[in-house]
Amino acid sequence: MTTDMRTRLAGRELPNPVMAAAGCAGTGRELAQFFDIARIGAVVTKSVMLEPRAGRPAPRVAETPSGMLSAIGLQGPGVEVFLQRDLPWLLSRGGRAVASVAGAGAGEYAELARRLSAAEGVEMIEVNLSCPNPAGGGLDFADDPAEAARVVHAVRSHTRSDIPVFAKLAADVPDLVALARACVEARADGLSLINSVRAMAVDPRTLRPAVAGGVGGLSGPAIRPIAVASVYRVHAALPEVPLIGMGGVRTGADALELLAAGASAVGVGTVTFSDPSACVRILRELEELLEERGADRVSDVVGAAHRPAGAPLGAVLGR
Amino acid sequence: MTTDMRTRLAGRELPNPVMAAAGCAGTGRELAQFFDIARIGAVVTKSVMLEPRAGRPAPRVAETPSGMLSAIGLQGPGVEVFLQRDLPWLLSRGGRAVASVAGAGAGEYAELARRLSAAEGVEMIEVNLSCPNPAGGGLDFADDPAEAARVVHAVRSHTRSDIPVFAKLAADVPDLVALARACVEARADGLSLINSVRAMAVDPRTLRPAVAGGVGGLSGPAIRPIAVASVYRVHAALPEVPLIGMGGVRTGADALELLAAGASAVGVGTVTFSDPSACVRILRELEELLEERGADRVSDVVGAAHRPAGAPLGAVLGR
Amino acid sequence: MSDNGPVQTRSPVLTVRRVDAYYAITVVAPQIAERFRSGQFLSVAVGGEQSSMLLRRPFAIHDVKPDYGGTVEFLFAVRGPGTAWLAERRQRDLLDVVGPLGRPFPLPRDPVNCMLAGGGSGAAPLFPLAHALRRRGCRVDFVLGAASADRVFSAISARRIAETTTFTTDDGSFGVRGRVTDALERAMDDARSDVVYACGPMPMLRTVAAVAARQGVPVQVAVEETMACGTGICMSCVIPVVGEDGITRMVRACVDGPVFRGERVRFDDVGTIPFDALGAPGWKARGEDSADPQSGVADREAG
Amino acid sequence: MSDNGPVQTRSPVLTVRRVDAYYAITVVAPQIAERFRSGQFLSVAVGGEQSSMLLRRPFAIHDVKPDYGGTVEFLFAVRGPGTAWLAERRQRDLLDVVGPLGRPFPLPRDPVNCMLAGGGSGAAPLFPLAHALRRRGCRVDFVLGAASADRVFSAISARRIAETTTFTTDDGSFGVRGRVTDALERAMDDARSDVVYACGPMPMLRTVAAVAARQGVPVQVAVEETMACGTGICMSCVIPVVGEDGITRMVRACVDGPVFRGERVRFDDVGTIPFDALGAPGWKARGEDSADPQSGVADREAG
Ligand SMILES: Cc1cc2nc3c(=O)[nH]c(=O)nc-3n(C[C@H](O)[C@H](O)[C@H](O)COP(=O)(O)OP(=O)(O)OC[C@H]3O[C@@H](n4cnc5c(N)ncnc54)[C@H](O)[C@@H]3O)c2cc1C
Ligand SMILES: Cc1cc2nc3c(=O)[nH]c(=O)nc-3n(C[C@H](O)[C@H](O)[C@H](O)COP(=O)(O)OP(=O)(O)OC[C@H]3O[C@@H](n4cnc5c(N)ncnc54)[C@H](O)[C@@H]3O)c2cc1C
Ligand SMILES: Cc1cc2nc3c(=O)[nH]c(=O)nc-3n(C[C@H](O)[C@H](O)[C@H](O)COP(=O)(O)O)c2cc1C
Ligand SMILES: Cc1cc2nc3c(=O)[nH]c(=O)nc-3n(C[C@H](O)[C@H](O)[C@H](O)COP(=O)(O)O)c2cc1C
Ligand code: FES
Ligand code: FES
Repeated sequence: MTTDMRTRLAGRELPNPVMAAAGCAGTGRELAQFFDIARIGAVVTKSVMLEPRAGRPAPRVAETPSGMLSAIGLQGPGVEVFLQRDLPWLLSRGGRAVASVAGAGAGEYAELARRLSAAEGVEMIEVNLSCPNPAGGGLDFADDPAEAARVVHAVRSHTRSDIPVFAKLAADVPDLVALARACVEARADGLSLINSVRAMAVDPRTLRPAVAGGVGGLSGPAIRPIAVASVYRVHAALPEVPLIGMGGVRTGADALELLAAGASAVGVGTVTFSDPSACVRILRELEELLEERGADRVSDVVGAAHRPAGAPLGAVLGR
Repeated sequence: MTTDMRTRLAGRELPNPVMAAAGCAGTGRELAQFFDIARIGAVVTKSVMLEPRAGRPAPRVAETPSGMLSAIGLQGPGVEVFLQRDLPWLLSRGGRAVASVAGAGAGEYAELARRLSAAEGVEMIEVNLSCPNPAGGGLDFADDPAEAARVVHAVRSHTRSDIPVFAKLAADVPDLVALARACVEARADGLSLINSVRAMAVDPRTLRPAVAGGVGGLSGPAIRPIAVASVYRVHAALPEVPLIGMGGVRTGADALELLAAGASAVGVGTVTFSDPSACVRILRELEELLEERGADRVSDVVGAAHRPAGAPLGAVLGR
Repeated sequence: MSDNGPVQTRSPVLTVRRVDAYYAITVVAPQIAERFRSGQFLSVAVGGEQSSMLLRRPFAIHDVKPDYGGTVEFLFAVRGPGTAWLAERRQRDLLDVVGPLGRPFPLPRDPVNCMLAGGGSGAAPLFPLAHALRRRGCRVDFVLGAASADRVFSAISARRIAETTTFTTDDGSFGVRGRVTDALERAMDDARSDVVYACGPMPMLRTVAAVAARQGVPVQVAVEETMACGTGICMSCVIPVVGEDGITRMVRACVDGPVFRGERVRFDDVGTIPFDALGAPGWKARGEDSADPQSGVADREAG
Repeated sequence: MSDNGPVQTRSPVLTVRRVDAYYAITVVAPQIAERFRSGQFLSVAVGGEQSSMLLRRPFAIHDVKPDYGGTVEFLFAVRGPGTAWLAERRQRDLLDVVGPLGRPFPLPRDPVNCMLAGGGSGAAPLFPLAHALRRRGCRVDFVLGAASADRVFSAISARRIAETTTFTTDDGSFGVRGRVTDALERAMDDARSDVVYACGPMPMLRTVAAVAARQGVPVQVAVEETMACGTGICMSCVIPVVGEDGITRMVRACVDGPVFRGERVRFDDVGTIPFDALGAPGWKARGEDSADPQSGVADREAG
């Protein structure tokens, strides 16, 4: 039996639920050396800012057990180059682009959303409310539901109405569910969970912080259980809100875990650094797992971990 | 050159900075089959409660990448059995006991502290404000600085004055530094950082939560970068407050990382499950690293990661 | 540290064999071999020093030999990444092994008739037990079951040791079609069994315990619970067991077991905290002695 | 997907050799061998599928041979757990390899005199380069340095390929006591070098670039920066490089390098974001074209 792999996110249909996560897919060109980017659900761009940005000094990364610490500082060419060079290239290859945006305040976010949604071919906007390592500090909107709501509201108001706006949140915020609710009340069409987790490593040789920024973001399989819990909690509180789950997805089984916790699509981030074709491998593995379980469509398993043990799920999945 | 391994925690001197963390050393008897428990700095007990407690249903644990998810629910025999059976045994073997306490409210904590500090041989009290999986819910004091302060204050007031009281905090709280400050203002003599991190796993076979409790605590090397960041942040804010750092320590180099971040002692938890003699191995490795670096004493490296790059630290460590 | 407690060793692999659907690994581990008594298990670190797999994998000890100062064998099915890694070991690789762990099977003082019932790879601990029983002059009979013929465990050695051997397979590809427990009652009658020893999945143990109770025969079961430490420190492996004092406690399968008297295990409540268990929500202490969760589970005489 | 871009392969190990303080691993990887040009590197996944080590380890490609359809060799020193794991590989093990990565050394059109300067294991990419230069009729001279004799890289093959070879060791245990850069100027004079190629630690590259500048000779350096992906997607490996347009950009060592024109690398500012770099805090855009961080770094003609 083949499973229908299409998934819907706030009215947008994607051919499958596996996405390349923000900041982990380059411009798309680099990954296209390893697989056809049209095959995956979508490519989320590195968070686009208004101006070019040099990011943080090196060293920017350190390896940690089953994870990676990074402090890139949102280096990027700015929205102009993105629109002129990167977006057209992605579209020319049949890629579906989700534009991630980051700004210094609600005004910048809104301006980015306006320009990006005016461009042909952007499928969705993802509002990065949670990057823990901007070079200049100050992106900690996500600590405050009111501030996050203000940004989301501004973005939604300036985004073409047929383009869904997803707010991307970190897990290590004072109250994730309250924050999620605030974003939804500010008319976010969905939520992306989670960004990397504030963390740090000390180089045991120099006894100095291992990345130049001191604190960085922890990502990779190490944080998967935190991502699963975050998706589970938010889905329990806001079952109608579509979620993109991410954090440490390495295999199809990991993707399935996030779907069962309540995500309708899954982002693959850090693992792409170690396995450049991870996205398509994970898609294939997920498809196999769903077929083994006799799922007719992806949505059969979305939120499965919330259903009471036994009955309905077991029935659907033929176990 | 040999390094003086003694460390001081709020006036208490321990022969070395390596402790067995709460809940990860059993009664001490089990570990004593693998090494002489008098050799390590201290044994922190499983959090003691007033009454016996059966904990959570099984399955209680699941493996995650470089980590473990657990939801034990503070199963234990209660303070009476602890005082009659476990504490005397520990002391008879020359072990140094740090009594961890957990209660349903400030009153219970205070009562436990009173009884435990009245007993001969308890070196310190550790107030577990942060266990994420009590069977009956409700131990989330740590989310609220005022509540945490109330507990710490009650414990301090009922604890023999020569016995230091450490408050143990989780990293995933709304505001760790504010919480730490509140505990210190309530007269905690020091802080233990960190407890396990709220997390979850879904069994990809059953699509149900992998531990019976649903949400559990993530521990092990996966969370070490979160522990390092927590210790670093709290030490930066409260440099005079002694810290016991823990979270994912697997090697002497990991212990050194936490010391450099600002801890004066280091707890070893989950890794003891996979390597029963981890505590003494880590102690030996740490000693070798300190000697290689020419450190005269442990305190030479405590907080080293906070010093400006180069000069004073380089001098101390002869690099 | 102690002379009969477990030890941690770096043990060279002597052989890795394929046996039907299983792998058998023999390691050189004199201290474990010397301390071993049947029913005990060992635990192996998997994936090497930089492994993301933090927890040891527990396996019943299947055989112990005096070669090379003392070797220990365990058998396993590849089930997930840990056992997949183990299956790739080769001679001379070093394994980090802790053992022997857990309480052994109690042996009867008299030469009684012993029925040994095992399901799948769970049958492993029954083989050293059978030898120990035979050395005591006991009669040994086997009922071994599995999903299919290639999963029936050590059929040949069972036949060699036992008076009678009954095989069951779910698909009928070997022996009787059905489950161990379907054939057990009949086999016990035929063998006039005085005591039953059983290892296998929890549902099988439950039925074996019920059959033995019906026949009024004592039964020892060796349980398999998810274990994080195997040494008694983490409290992850608990099951509800009734003590001699009649009080149910959540006891650790790794050190208080894995062998329990069948009638003491509250099989129907495994995976729950029974409301009347010591320390369950709402439970009230009845005195200091009974509040000791270890007391009352130490009895383990058989037969 | 593309014909000269990198590929990901599961490559069987052909040989693992000890060479003084180094290990040399040869894998069968026809597609990498076929695409390879000197200066490029590969990256290897370490620790197996369940490894806690998430990141690939980058290594310069040291040699490529046509055997078995195409083999690739890299050399490494054991430095941490990743290289320790690699050193334990044996024949027929499979390695997950991605390559060839990065931009190669530009080769001179004319048969000029080329000075190749390498420090420690950093010298690896100079050997295939030397062969390529010789095939073009260039004169090749080597200056190779290391901490001690056993860390001097492939001394014998250097002697075989080069017109002259100068060795330096920090401890004087082989060749001249001192650093590569101490011997370089003299060697360049003697060899009448027209161009310099250098690989090694950043401080060495800085000095080599300064020496070459002093002598008015072009220099190509291959840098080593910490790399998380090696494929250009993570932005972890950036260094400040001046483009043709005079604008400094934080460019990726893995795909925009590892080979750069020495005078373009702002060695003194490595590990910082220079205030005048494109997009640095306070920086102001001067037009759309210069805002493209890729533009202006594509020039890599040598000699
Ligand atoms: C006391 C005891 C004795 C055992 N003896 C044997 C034996 O002789 N032969 C044999 O083939 N198997 C035996 N098992 C089961 C064996 O431990 C598991 O098959 C093995 O741990 C699976 O590891 P994995 O990484 O391949 O599988 P995964 O399913 O990926 O393991 C993930 C986690 O779950 C745990 N786990 C998975 N299955 C089991 C299980 N059945 N019981 C307990 N924990 C489990 C693992 O230890 C690990 O922590 C025994 C288990 C116990 C508790
Ligand atoms: C383009 C390039 C080519 C290289 N070529 C060679 C070579 O031919 N031979 C050789 O011996 N070494 C080479 N190195 C260095 C080699 O990659 C490291 O020695 C190796 O990654 C160390 O891994 P480890 O796990 O043993 O050490 P650890 O220090 O434990 O590694 C921890 C992390 O730091 C990174 N890291 C450590 N050292 C370096 C380094 N010097 N450069 C970049 N990242 C590092 C690792 O990749 C890993 O992510 C090269 C590096 C780069 C960037
Ligand atoms: C190097 C790096 C760069 C990232 N850049 C961005 C970014 O620009 N915008 C964003 O929203 N998230 C960014 N992220 C976060 C990821 O999209 C993802 O949310 C997080 O890493 C968890 O997923 P993972 O564990 O699969 O990587 C970045 C992560 C990494 C490791
Ligand atoms: C099984 C288990 C039981 C624990 N029990 C306690 C406890 O009783 N009291 C407490 O304060 N912390 C408890 N902890 C938390 C540890 O002491 C430690 O803070 C945490 O696990 C992080 O350290 P680690 O990564 O080294 O395990 C427990 C942890 C585990 C894994
Ligand atoms: S497995 Fe840890 S107590 Fe039994
Ligand atoms: S290493 Fe990832 S961009 Fe260079």
